[in-house]
Amino acid sequence: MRKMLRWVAARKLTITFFLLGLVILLFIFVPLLKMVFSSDPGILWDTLGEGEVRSAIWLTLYAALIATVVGLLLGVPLAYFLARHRFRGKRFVETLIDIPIVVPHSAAGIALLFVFGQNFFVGKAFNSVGIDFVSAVPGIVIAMLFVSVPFLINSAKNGFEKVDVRLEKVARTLGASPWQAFFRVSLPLAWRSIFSGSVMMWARGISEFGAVLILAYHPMVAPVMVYERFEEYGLDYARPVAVILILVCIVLFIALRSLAYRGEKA
Amino acid sequence: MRKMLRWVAARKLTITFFLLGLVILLFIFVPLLKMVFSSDPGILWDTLGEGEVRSAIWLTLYAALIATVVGLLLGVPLAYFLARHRFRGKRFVETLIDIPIVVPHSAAGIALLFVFGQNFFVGKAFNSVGIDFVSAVPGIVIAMLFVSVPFLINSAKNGFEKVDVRLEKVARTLGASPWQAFFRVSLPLAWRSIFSGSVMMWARGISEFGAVLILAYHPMVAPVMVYERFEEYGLDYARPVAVILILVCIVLFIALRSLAYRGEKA
Amino acid sequence: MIEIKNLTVDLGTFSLQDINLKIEPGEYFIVLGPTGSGKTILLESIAGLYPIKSGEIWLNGTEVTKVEPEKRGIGFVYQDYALFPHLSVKGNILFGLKQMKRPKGELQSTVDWIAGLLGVSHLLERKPETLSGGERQKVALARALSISPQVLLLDEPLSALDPQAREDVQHELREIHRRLETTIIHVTHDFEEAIALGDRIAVLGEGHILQIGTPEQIFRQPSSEFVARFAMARNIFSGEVHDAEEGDSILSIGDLELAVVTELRGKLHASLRPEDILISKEAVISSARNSLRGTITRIDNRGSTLYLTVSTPLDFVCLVTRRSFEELGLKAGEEVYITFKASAIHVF
Amino acid sequence: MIEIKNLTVDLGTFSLQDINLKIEPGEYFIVLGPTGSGKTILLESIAGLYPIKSGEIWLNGTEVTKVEPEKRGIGFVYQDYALFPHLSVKGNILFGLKQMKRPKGELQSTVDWIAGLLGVSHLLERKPETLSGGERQKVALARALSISPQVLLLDEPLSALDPQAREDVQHELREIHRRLETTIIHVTHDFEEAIALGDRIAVLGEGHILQIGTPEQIFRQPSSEFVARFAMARNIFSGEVHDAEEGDSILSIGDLELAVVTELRGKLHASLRPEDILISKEAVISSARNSLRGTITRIDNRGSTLYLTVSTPLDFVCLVTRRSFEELGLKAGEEVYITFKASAIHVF
Repeated sequence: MRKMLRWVAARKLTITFFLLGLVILLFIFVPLLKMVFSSDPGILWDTLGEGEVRSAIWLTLYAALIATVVGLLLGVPLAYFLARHRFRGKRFVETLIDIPIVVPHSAAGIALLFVFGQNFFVGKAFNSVGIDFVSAVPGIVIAMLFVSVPFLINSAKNGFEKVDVRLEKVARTLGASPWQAFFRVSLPLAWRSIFSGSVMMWARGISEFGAVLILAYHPMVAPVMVYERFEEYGLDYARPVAVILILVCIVLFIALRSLAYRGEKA
Repeated sequence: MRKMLRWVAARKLTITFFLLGLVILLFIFVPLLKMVFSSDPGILWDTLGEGEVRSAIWLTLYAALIATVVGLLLGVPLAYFLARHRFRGKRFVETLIDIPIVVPHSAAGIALLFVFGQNFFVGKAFNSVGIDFVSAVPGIVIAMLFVSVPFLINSAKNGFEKVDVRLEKVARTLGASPWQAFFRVSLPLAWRSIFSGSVMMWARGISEFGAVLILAYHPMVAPVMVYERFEEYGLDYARPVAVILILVCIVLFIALRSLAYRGEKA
Repeated sequence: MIEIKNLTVDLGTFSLQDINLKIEPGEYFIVLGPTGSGKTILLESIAGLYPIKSGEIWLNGTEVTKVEPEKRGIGFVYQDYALFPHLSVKGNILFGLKQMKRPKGELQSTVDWIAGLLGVSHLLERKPETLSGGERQKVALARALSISPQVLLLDEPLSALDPQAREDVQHELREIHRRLETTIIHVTHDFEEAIALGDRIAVLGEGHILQIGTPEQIFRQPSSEFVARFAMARNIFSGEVHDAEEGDSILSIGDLELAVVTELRGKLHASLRPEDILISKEAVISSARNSLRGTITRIDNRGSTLYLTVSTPLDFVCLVTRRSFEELGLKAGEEVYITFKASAIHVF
Repeated sequence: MIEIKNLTVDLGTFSLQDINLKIEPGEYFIVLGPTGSGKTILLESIAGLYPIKSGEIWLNGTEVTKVEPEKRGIGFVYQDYALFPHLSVKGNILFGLKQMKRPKGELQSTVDWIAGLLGVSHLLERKPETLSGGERQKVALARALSISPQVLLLDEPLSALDPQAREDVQHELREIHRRLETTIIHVTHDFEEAIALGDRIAVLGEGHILQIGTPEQIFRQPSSEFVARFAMARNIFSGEVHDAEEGDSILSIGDLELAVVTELRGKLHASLRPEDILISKEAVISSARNSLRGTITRIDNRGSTLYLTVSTPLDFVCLVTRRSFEELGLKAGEEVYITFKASAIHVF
């Protein structure tokens, strides 16, 4: 007993901080767990049987994946550029990249509608080649891309910053062009960060609700469906779809995240 | 001319990456800028004159600030705990902390409604001391807290990880208790990261739409007002509020972010 | 006085085992060991900053094994200084003093005294990032000394410095030790540093204390091949010791027979320091000495001194000063005689 | 052959200015300078990895100033090795060879040959993180040599190693240079390293080349106080040189008069190396020598050698081996005589 008191006395800070931290962890998980575990499996199963639900989930995953691929093609080069160059206003550019995270999603949706709708030349240009954004899959993709690409850019940038620039320099002296140095040295070494940023981007794309709601209510993605059912029929009817969606998100996220961390030292 | 060609030839990778990166930067900014600059200042001024709009914006800022203060009190201890301890399953806890970012916000709102509504003991307990969450300010605060606290925890954790643990050890040998070492060494040194995480959390709180929409349509926060006006009266009527909201967000975010970076080397 | 009894520390991949040390008050004690031998962890264990698995630590007759680090009164200086980057030099030195809640006037006079002692008075308002390596190390020393520690623990205090700052700080350490008579435990991987500063040296290898003794003993009489190598003996042989006429001993290494002074017999090791070998152009004959003829096969120039390898055919490494080297006009390939006393060979 | 003409590099806080070097084919060239003197940047400029402000770099008669690094054929070894952590040792060595698109059989034989040359054949399948410092440095050398570079640039190749690995890699460098006859430019802040390896040495200080010469010249005839300090001359004086009888020269330092050999006159500097001073218990008189009586005031023990400070009252630092020290039975406070040749004093 005295020994235990002493153990506690020597760790007052750690124990206090642990308990405070536990409050926030519980705040995050209790709602999610409570919702998942208090659901009737039969109802969940029936809900999954609805073609409408399945196609909404499928559409969500698919659109977010396209957004992530676009993010990889355009965001990774930007991340590398920012990791390797210093210039006046770099901090400003970095702040700008975070802005989609902090702009209210409903307002972001309106801004995107404005540019990609048919009143502005961008929307018109795409329309002339047969791509429509309003109430169409491309609209969902750009809404997801807008809100989720900062996660990939930031993660990839961190990854590239951790690659010692002298490794690239050595590669150059060994006969590699800048491209070869990038593909044979920098990219493999930053790969883990890029992958984990992509997972975050994909998951964040799946989670988007506000911007998609405004840009493309239909075809209906799963987060919008949750809201629609809540609005039209109330909490009990919305819950099964919400549970399924949360489960899909969490399972995918945890699985891919552990893949990204695999073999890495904690 | 030959000199310029040579300059370009030696920088093919940099130029290509810069141009690809520019596409994504333009994709982020053109919608925001276009929306802000094509707005009639007179209409914006009139909109700001509406008491409803002003009080919605004020409520948004205020609720997000309360969420951030709660996040500081509970999230910073957790961040310090995670930065200083290694344990089995730490990666898992870190992944769990990111989950609010990737859970669809509408579904998150339903989960919170479920726990903080009056059917579950948590909601009931708070109700008995006079705190209601549904359609009330506390509901807005917890919705914001849920979706935005990961940003503060992650940023503070990075900040604490960068503080050499040996500085705390030296402080101990100089007579400081663990608490004194924390408040006199670790906290001042991680302060910049904590502050910039708080800015991110506050801004992210302001931006939340989906979860707030479900938990508390009223009292109305600004992102919900944007959506309401869009739904009820269409794009043109929603735009001035969206523009004001975007401006408030961006100005606050850039100002506070530069405060956080002030004096730091890029 | 500090006493360490049967200390065992777990280091993950290996462990420090059964460390027993008894350090006298006012002693300058060196722990010498290669990189990664757990020297820093040993110091952190003494200071209470690293959890020990078993064993006891006694400070001036009191067991402190479970006492918290802030109550031990032990000064600690890390290799790369670990100055508080958010505080000025003065703030760093004041950190421990403020903790003691002394009156304000006393604080100022203590800071002035300590800063004067270490010659950092002109730096008090500067931030650590603006200081040179040598200056940082002096500030770190001043900070550790500010609390008048019973023991001062130094973790490789010179190894992050460049050669000139190293000599400077080394001189400072000797001065502090002389003036304050603080007990010092200093860990290092540099044998020259150990011998220049230590009253006694403990050699740490593979998780154990291999030998404890005065610099002279470690230098002259290493107890194992590991210690001999670490002390840069350079000439380390394996051979057999047997009786010679007149009660003397002979060490046989292959065909070579050397006169040695030892009571030991059988298959043993022997070390011979390079500076104990005299090089000459003509033979030197004496009953107490070993003299061999050989060829210079390698010259390793160190500036003021040179290491010559002489093949007899067994290779001997010899140290000569540049002056002797030039006066003798030595060249690679030349035939020379090497001579050393029987007593210069240490058999173990 | 490599030639650097009027090279100027901007380093932000300061700049390297008007660097002119001409390095002969097969030469082992050392650039010696303190930490932060821009040595790494100089090497990176030569390799084309750092933008130069003005000046030209010529390699075997061709100007390469604007040529991209991958087309220069220059091997580069960084201080902390910079091995590719995602590739095995073999992958690291193959990196440059694959770039050259050689036939596969040739690749294998080249790797085997290089790995054998550096003694890393047994490590080929290991990842860099599992290697010791010395092994990493050898792999980095093997990788740089794999492309048969015209010039090998070494950035402080020994400074991150502990003493034993340092001797080992130093030996390896000497062997490589002897066997492959590669031109090597090696930068370091360690004077002993410079003198042990260099055919010629350039001393870099405050952004300029201060002196270029053989180790002997830098060592014996420093051209400035900076170089003398860097070469650890230890005895550096300021005085006035004037005529003595019989055409000799006298250096006056305060009351002290020393015989020197120089054509120079006036207020000048002089350096005297500690190993050029002979310590004895009795006076040694000779016309060609300076002999002074003094007291040993400080003993700095370096293990095999000792530095003694003798106050005459001007302080002289002298080097003795431990053997001489013990044979003479020297102690602090003792009166001794110090003797040195007039020609041992270098006036500048």
